[in-house]
Amino acid sequence: MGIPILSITLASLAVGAAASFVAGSRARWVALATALVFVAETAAMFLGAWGPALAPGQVPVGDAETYRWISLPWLQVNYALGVDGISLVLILLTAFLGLATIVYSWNESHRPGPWFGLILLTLLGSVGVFSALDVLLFFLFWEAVLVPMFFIIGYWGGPRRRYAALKFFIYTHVASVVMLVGLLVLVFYSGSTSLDYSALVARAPALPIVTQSVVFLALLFGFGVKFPVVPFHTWLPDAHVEAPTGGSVLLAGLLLKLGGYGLIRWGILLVPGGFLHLDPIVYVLAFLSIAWGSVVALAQRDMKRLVAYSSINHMGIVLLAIAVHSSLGLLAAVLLMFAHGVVSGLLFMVSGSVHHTFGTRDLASLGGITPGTPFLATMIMIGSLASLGLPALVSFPAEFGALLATYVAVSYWVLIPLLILVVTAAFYLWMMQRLLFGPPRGLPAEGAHDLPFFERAGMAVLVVPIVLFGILPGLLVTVIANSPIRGYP
Amino acid sequence: MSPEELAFLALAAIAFITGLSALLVRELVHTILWIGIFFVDLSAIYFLLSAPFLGVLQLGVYAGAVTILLLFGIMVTRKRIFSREAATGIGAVPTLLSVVAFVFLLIAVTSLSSTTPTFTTYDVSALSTYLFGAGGPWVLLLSLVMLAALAGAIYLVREGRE
Amino acid sequence: MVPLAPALAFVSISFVGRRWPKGEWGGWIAVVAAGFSMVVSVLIALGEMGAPGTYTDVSYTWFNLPGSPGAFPNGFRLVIGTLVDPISALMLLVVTVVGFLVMLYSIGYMHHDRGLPRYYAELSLFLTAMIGLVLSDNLLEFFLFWELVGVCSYFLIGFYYEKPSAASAAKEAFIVTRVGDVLFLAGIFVYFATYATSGPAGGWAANGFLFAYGNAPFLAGVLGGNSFLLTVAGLFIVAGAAGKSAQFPLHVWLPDAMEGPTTVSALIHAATMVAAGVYLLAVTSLFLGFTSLDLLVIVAIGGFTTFFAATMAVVNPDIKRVIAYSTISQLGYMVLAIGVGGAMLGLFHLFTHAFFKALLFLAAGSVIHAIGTQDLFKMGGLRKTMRLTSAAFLVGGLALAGIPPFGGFWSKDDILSAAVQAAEAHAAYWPFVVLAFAAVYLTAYYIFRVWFLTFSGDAVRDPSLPAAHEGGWVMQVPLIALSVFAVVAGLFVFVPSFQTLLQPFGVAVAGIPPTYTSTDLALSAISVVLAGAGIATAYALWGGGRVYELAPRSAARPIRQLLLERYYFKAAYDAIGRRGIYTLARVADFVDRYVIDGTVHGLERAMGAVSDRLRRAQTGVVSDYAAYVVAGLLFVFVVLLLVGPYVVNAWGGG
Amino acid sequence: MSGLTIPEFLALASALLALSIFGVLTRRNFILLLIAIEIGMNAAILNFIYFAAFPLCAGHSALSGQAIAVVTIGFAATEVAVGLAIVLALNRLKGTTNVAESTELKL
Repeated sequence: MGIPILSITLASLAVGAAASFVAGSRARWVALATALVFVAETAAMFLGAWGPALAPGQVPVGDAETYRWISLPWLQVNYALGVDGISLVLILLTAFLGLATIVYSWNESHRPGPWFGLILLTLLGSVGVFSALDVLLFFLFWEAVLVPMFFIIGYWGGPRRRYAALKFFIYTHVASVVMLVGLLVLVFYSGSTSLDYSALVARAPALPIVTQSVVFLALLFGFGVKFPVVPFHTWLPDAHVEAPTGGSVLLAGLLLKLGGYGLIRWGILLVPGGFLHLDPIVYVLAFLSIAWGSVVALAQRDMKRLVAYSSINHMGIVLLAIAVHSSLGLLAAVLLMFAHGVVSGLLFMVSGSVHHTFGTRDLASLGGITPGTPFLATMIMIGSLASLGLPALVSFPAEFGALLATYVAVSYWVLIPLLILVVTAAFYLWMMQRLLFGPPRGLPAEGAHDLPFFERAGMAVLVVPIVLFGILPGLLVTVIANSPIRGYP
Repeated sequence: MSPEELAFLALAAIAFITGLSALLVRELVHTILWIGIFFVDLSAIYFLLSAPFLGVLQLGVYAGAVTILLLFGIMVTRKRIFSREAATGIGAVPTLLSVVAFVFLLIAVTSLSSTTPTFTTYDVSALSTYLFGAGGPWVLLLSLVMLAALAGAIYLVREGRE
Repeated sequence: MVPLAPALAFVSISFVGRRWPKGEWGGWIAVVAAGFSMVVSVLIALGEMGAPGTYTDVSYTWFNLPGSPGAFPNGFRLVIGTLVDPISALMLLVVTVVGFLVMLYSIGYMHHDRGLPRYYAELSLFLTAMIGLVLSDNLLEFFLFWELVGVCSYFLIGFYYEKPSAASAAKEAFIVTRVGDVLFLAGIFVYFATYATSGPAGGWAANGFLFAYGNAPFLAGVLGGNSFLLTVAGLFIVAGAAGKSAQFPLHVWLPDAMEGPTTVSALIHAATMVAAGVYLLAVTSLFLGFTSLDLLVIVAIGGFTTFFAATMAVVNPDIKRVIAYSTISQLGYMVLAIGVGGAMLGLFHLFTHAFFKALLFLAAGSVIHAIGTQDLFKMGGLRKTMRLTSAAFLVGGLALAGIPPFGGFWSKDDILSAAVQAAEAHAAYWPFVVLAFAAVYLTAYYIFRVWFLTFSGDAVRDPSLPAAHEGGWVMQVPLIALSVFAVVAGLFVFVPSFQTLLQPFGVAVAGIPPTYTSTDLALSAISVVLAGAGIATAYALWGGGRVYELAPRSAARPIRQLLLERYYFKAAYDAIGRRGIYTLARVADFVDRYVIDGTVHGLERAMGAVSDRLRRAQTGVVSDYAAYVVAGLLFVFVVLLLVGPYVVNAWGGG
Repeated sequence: MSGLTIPEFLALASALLALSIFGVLTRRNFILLLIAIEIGMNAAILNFIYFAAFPLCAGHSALSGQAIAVVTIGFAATEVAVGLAIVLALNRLKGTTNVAESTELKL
């Protein structure tokens, strides 16, 4: 690739974000234009993605760009970017979510300039995380996602936003510090003076198991909080409940994926020995997250809390698929991250719309909304059904692959997540029954209007991948397979 | 035991006793007296180590300037020059700390190679050549620090007058 | 091409249906699409009849992971395709014919309801998915459509969503079948994983995992003929089928599913979707193979359910629920058939049952449409005002009861004789075979109880009901057509070209066509006598508009209560669901909010307290700080001095 | 100067440093603190000069030891000057030179 498409993408997002901050009420147009440019750039990346397959130790080179950044005798920091299939699919997710969020919050009237600017900054950070190939650069982008999200929750959020934003920030920040320590330990033990990914991936897997295990523990904690893995998950429901809708969409859709991506790219690919050594821990955490998220979701009355706990459940399945440590498992993990990104994005959008339309998200006090707001009801159905893993929607091939890989690896233990799927179905059906069916309850007397155009359009942007990749998952699978996961058993 | 050794032991004993006395006497002016002797004593040790330039420097800077400065400080900050300080307890913890430090340093020192190295002497001119040649940055740094210290000291002293 | 027509109907109705002035337009589109599918299906079936044992498979890659060393040496490949073979052609006939007739009937039956575009869209989607399921060429695709029909069933049960009972019945149906579904998924995992890790390299890489006749011997060979793994996989499949086909102990949802429109009950909960479980078992037994333990479990479930469901049908006062229990019971026969090794006999019963059970439901629907109640004790004397419906119901009832020459006789009789033969080889089967025979008596009794209560007598018992009348021609035509099928479907088995549809391997299957040895004739006689006795009992108790009341102190009252409460299964499941799991969820939520978060907040407070203590150390006196510095430095030095050498050694020397 | 070995010589420096620590920690008069610090400085200078005279490894440019000693003496003098300036300022502000009475560092 002669054209540094990744740098161009990052630059265009940065310019868009900066322009949004100063554009005031016209920021929405700036943001929309930036998002469209971003989508176009993502499409361009996909066109360049059909390169040769990669071996496990190899660096992703889809669009590799490397420049020396800080050169000292004892330290080499590069500005290195590159994508492979895993990153590409997640960048595609970023594009979908970014466009959807911007369209959905088109009528944001409360300081639109910073709002759209911060959203674009979040996208910028995410793309950076998905493409950075240098420890320092990765960490910078990683932190660059936290800060705008902190402000989004803390400024536009609900009544307890300060508490939620602070909790979110402290949890994730502590985690990222631990993660950084882990990565730096890895760098220095590997005897390399370069922070570059290619240098690391060439040396780190050969380190002694003890070193790898210690590093892996640090990374597991660092990325696990982001997942989030039970018992480090309590920041998530609070953050979601207080976050504005657009914030929730990005939080669930993107930020959780950073953890999964990090664990794959910077975790198991760098310290496979340590990972295998500690695999039982990962399994236990995954099973715990799956069961806990689902069971606790059953007891929730707030729609957003319910969806948040279901996110914990789904990311638990992602962790399980990673723990399986097979090519199918990793493939399914990435696919499931994509699926969960768009599905939970949609679900948080409908939660937000329920809140706007009826003034409450309390499932116990709402009911029978279908006749008044059929579009919203349809979206709730699509989101719920996709989330509970209905075939022909995007989660199904991913969950199928993940659980099949689990079965191959640990045989009958797969019954735990499988039976939990019933519980997942139960709470979504309970939600639908409460909200959509039955006689109208708790509705405004004058009757609610169905959704405004831009909210519909935002949801439609997410329904497209949910249905398209549900029917044709092969499109994504081919791309994901073009990555180091090919080398796994 | 060679005369140098004897001389050193004597000087070392004097150095320790004078230092201790300087810290323990309750009359501040006596402290200055003891510390003056201490500096001169160390200067003698430097001569013994064939570092005559440093010995002179020690005499000039420490035994001369610093002692006078300290005396001056006492005079300025006291209404009566000869007055006894309030008795301060010696304190178990500081004593313990200093004893531990001493023991630790002794251990560290004895762990160094005890083979007698060759005794080397230098010309004063060699030292000055070094100082204004390869050691130039040190001198430069020293002058900069002194300049900053000068400015700082003037500022500190001036400020209160306004 | 078959599923495409209803799929197009679904898409067009769901996107533009609401704009049309009348709901029926969508209905007609759906009917035309279903009719088109039916014509194509008939052509396919005729094609299969022409060339026995034809096996046509067209598949496309859906999901492909290139090969890599290790667990999946040949890569991982999932395909989507269509498999046309005799049994899928047979199922296709059932699905599209009943589908078309029910769609047509709906135009009249659903005339007064709101939300018709939604109804026809969902029904078309269901038909699409059901056809897809029948034509699936591998287990994954099968599961995919399996779930889709489940969701359609969910929506259609909850069609009257304002009714809380409908909404909760829909939820119950979905969750109970979901329990079966996940176990089914586990079964798929076992087969897939076995095949993917050690399948024939060329076959797997090129075709993925297909329903192929070679798979059963292959799996048995790899896993060992009676291996634990094969048994477990089979049991998982059985669980899935039990969920879908409402077999014990996952039977509770089907009677409640009667909250949906009667047309839906006829199509989904009698003729097609619930039969999908049986179809799954048949396909599995043919292509993947069951072990002997699996077969025993299948026989047990089938035989027991047959009787168990029939007992509950005996007392129920709701016309649709009685038929629903009868569906469960008849599905039990099919399952029993598969268990005793007569998969094709089961499918044949599925074929005949689809017609007469759809007929019963549509006739019942006609009654409900006319007088607006489902309570048997309010009806009566409808024979006079609804002659066609009454005759149709009678035909259906006779077919269900197994009176020759109606459809049900031939297929049920085959199953029973096969079961007796099998029981002679496996003594453990006997109790369940006996139960199945007992159920013949009960079946005849309960269905004629319904007929007498509804149609015989002089007048309607509840005078407040509106005057009864027949539905329009769109409702009558399906009734007539299905009555004809109910009569003749069983006789098809004597048609040689139809027999080829029941011979999937192109060779003769035991019992097709039925052979009538003396034993068989004796068994037939027994079952006919039992059925006749059932009808006679029903007439004695309920005939001529009588209403039989149990004596107030009769010992049968508690039994009646037990049956009405459905053996308390629903109550028990509710208790597990609501009290058990929901309580667990509340506890977990509490732990989440107060214990985990409490720990975090506690840590925070503890840190605060510690730092408050530490703050006191800040005396502000320079000497004290100096003391800390010195102490700290010394500590570091001492530690280095003591530990340093070991560390240096451990790091490989410095 | 042949009889003197490293331990004996450095023992003096160690003792002086210990003395200095002791002084810094116990004395409350600012001027005495300064004096204690100077004792410690002298211990360090002594070491420099000693290692200049007896370099541990041959070929090492031992002159730097003496050079550093020179510089250190300069620093020490500077330090005393600034320290005394602080003493004067403190005295003017608080009327005392007792460090225990100036606790501005306390939160």
